[in-house]
Amino acid sequence: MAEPVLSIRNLCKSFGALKATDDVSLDLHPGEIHALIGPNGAGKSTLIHQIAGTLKHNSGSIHFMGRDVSALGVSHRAQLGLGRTFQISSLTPEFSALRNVMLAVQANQGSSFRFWKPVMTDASLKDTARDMLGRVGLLDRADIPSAELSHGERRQLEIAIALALGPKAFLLDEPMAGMGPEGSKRLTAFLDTLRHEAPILLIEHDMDAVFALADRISVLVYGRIIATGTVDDIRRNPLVREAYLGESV
Amino acid sequence: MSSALLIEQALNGLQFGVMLFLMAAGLTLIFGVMGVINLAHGSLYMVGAFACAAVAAYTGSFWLGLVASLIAAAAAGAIVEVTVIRRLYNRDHLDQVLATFALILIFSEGTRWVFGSFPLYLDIPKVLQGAISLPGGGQYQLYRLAIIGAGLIVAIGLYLLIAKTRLGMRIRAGESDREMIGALGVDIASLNTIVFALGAALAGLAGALVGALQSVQVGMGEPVLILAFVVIVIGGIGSIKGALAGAILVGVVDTMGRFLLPQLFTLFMQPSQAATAGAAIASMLIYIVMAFILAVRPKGLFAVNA
Amino acid sequence: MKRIAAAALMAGLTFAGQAMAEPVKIGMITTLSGGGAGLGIDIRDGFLLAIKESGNKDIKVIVEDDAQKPELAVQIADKMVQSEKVDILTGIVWSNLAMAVVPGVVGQGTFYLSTNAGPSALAGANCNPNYFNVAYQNDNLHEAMGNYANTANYKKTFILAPNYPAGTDALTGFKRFYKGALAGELYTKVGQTDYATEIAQIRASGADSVYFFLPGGMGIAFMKQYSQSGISTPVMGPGFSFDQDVLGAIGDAAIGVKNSSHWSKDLDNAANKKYVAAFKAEYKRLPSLYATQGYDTANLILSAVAKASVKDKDAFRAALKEAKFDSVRGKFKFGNNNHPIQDIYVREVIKEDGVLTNKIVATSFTDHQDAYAASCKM
Amino acid sequence: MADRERLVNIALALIVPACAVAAHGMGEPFYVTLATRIAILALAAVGLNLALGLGGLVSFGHAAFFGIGGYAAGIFATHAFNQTPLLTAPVMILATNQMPVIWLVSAVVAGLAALLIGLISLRTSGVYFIMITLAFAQMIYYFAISWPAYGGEDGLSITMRNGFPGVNTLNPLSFFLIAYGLLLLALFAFSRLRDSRFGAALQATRQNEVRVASIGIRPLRIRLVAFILSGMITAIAGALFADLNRFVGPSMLSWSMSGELIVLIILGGTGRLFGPVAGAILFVLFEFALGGLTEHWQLFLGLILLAVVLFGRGGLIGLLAGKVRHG
Repeated sequence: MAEPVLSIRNLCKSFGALKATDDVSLDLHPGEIHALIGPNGAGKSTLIHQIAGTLKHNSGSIHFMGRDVSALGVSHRAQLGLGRTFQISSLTPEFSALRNVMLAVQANQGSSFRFWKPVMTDASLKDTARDMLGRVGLLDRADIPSAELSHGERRQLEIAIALALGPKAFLLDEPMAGMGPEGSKRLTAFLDTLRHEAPILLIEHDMDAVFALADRISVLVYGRIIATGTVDDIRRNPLVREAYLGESV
Repeated sequence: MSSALLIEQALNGLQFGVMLFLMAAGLTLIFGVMGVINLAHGSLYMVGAFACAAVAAYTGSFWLGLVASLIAAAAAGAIVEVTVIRRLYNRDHLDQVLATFALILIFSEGTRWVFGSFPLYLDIPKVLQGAISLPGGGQYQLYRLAIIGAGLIVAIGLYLLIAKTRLGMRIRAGESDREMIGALGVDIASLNTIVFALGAALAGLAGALVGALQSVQVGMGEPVLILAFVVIVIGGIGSIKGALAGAILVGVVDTMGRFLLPQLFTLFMQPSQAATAGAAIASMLIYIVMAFILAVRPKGLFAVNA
Repeated sequence: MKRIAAAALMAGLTFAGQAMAEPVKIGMITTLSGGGAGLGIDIRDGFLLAIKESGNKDIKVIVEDDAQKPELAVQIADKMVQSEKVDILTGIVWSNLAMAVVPGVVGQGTFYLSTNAGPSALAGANCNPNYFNVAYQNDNLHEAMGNYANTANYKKTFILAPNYPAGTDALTGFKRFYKGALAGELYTKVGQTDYATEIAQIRASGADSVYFFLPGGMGIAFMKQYSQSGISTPVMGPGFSFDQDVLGAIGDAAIGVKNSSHWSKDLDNAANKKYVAAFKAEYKRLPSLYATQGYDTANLILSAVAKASVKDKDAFRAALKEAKFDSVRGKFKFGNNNHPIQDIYVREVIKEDGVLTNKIVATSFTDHQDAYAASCKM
Repeated sequence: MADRERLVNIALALIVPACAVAAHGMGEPFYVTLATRIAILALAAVGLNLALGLGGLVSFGHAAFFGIGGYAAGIFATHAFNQTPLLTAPVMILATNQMPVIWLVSAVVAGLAALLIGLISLRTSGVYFIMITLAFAQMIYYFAISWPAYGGEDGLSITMRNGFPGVNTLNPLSFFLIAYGLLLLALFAFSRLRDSRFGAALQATRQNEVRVASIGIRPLRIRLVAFILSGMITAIAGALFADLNRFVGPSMLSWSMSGELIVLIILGGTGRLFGPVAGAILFVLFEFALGGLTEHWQLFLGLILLAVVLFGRGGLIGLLAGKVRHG
């Protein structure tokens, strides 16, 4: 088996007495979609925060592209190729959708210290950004300030931004949340193709989407991974049925 | 130098620190609960001093003046909160800075309009005149000891208030989650007014206590305000404990710097030069200390929500 | 737009003969707001009192507030010189403001008469024929006290001042005449209001006397804390730290303190008696040193206006330099650098009818001139 | 809307020099001086606007940079006038009275100061940043007061205004044109920078720091560079201000000066290209008009400011041209 793109070993994080992440180990292999599911409050977003670097873990290790990134900051990890979307859309609200993506293209080109040339006349930024918006189906909303986009459109924009980074792995935190059945279906189809660009660590509540997409699933309950396996493994796992699926499906 | 002098200077540093604490505690409380930066806090200090001096001159009693200073500063604080600050909670810090900067101009000129341009007289009360003996043969002024005592009582009182009372519980809740206490049915508007008035009263108390030592005049609040900023930045904004630690650190460092640096410089300079050079470094010392502390701990010694 | 205090409006009557005279425009820039406003208000009140008494309706005084900011003072000075076209500027309280304003103003050929500030830079090499100081050179009062310390037989004086040029100048001035030893020399932070540290050092030094220069609120704070600390070592200070504007705030702690001044309320001459009475009648308070300097400056201008047209710069300059006016200081004349040659007295703070004030107890210098006159090439 | 803002900008750009030229023609040099003051304060505020308006960095210590520029001008002018070298050891450095050199020195020194202050203060944000910048400016202020070599509290008089190649700077209109030219240059640079890649990153950092970091841009570096550039522009304005007043003193470093620079920006409109110009016009006119009306003018200035913050959001430009639109 190929070297995992992202490899997490024995990760722990606690807030006071609360163990938000309890000895979590997890791999993300090239070409796969690895879904992370679990009830609300299981610590899924906390885990994403630690992988992205917005939270520092207490112990354990995070390797990305064969490199220990534990000591690196958010922006450094992003530069290495972690493309992340946020559970609650996090955009630059005054900028149009296009400029949000252009900023990501600019970041990907590694050239923010240019002081003179207007970005709006910069074809290398604008064209790439428009491509990305086109891919997520948001091109006709390119000039709308992101604060004025609908909830679903902002989710799409998040993905366009992640795409623009040309990442080595995607961290998608509930991309379908609040999208409606039609949008979810389209996004599911889109993510299915995306896995060939880079593997995806997917947190999602929409079980139809998870079961349709995931190569492997890890189930997180109270900060611990209680099971990891294929869709069928997980469906059959009694622990999971008891702790999770039994309640929510 | 004698040990008596050293002890006396250490007490002076402590007294200065305690006075700064009274200012800083109000500032940090207001910031912690409301997220508001109040530049006009120095003006409330001035209001306290003027109220105390005016009432003491009229009634002949320092103690009535002290009560008046608490009432006047708290009232001024409450009025400011209701008319101005309340509109700024959801604004960014920039608007708060500008509005409270404007309040400084209004308070300073308003006070001058009412009280005239000449400094007012305020003396320490009869009971607290005189000095007590220190171990080692030194003397220390009773009134300054009283200030230290008053400051420590306020510190304990604030601790009890915040740790043990309903109001304190709400303050703590407000610090951690402003929306939540609204959801719990606490009247945030009146909580804010009360906290602001409390912070103002502390500033007014500081103004009155210090007014008896120095000159009661327009503009007396701003130098203290800036020192109080340094204190809460060092201590950690929003932390009462940090304000106390920061205030005493600043008080002692500043006092000892003024005392020891010129003497240190005489080791390798002429006395006159050493005096000016030492004084120059001493005047910058607390800022240098602040820079070092922030370089190591950007959020201060007792950071809230680190 | 501007506050015009025309003497005519105040004095009422006009005379046909005077109506022919050329109007004289005087710009007064002084501190009327903020913590230092008391000084500027006294200067203005003293100045306007003299103009009013003269009944001269051709004199127009424009008063503006500099808020104790040098940049603002420069802007107002530019406006007054370039736009209002004033003939004479006056009124500045503070040395740093004077240093910002005066060189530019006199460089443009306008007269400047100082009502208070007397920085050494303007008395020595940078003296200017259009610059007249009607108050004192900054060092004078300190020199007088240094001289007095010898007379009082002090051998071990502790001296302190804020750490800025006026402070170091002050202590240099004191040391210029003081012959004893120093128990200590301290420079405090500008704007400092707590002197416990310094007072502890004074106590520990075994000094037989203290001399301090701490203007404004700093001096008030020092004196209160000094007296509260219970030290009995005698204190000396320059007159402006014990003048009418601050004595009320210091309180009884000031009683008995010796201070130096070129003027005192009890100076025995007719002009002074008339002035003190008129000032009290007009403003319901006792005049201060600052008010006196404003009053003398106005009278100096009036005396020159009577002799020469202000448009004839050379004649007017000569008339100013003659200083033929009834100074409330008794005698007054200018040295080569247009700074006063005058007597400097030692006063003692007393309580009189329940009000703190000063009385003269000695004369420290007779016809004293400043130390910088020699380096003025004029 | 954008077109209306452009119209307002053009009007503001023309009104100041028009007044200056008219005043010069009518033999009223003071009003030329007043226009110069507006131009210089606007230039200082353009610098602050870069950090504050675009970057959201509420620096309450920009007087430090303003004063550094002022002292550079004052110190060079003094040495050039007395024909004494600036430095004799370790290398001999001669002073010049040429403004371009002085501006360069001001900018470099202020840039270094901004680097040091920024490295410590930019690791924090919000109220911390406000107070720390204030505290550092106070430190420099106290240093200037107690540093005897260049006048301390008394400040430094500039006997001869510094020169500019081929221009008589003593002529008020010429000096105005220099200051105004620099202001236009700074405004042009500001507008280019705002629309550049750096500007995009800076504005995005203000709006959402976490988002910027998560796409791989380090907010600290962006802010630090903005803070340095901002300090450099403000320092050049400080050098001009000292030359205008023929004086520099610690009051240029004082905290109320920092406050006034913020006031200028808010009066004009935060983050708007011509906000500083509009703000400087308003502020100087207020100061000029109110100062002559009453000795309690600062009270009324305070009330006006308060009204602007509470009710007049967006400043003058916001009033005239509506809200900001980002492309």
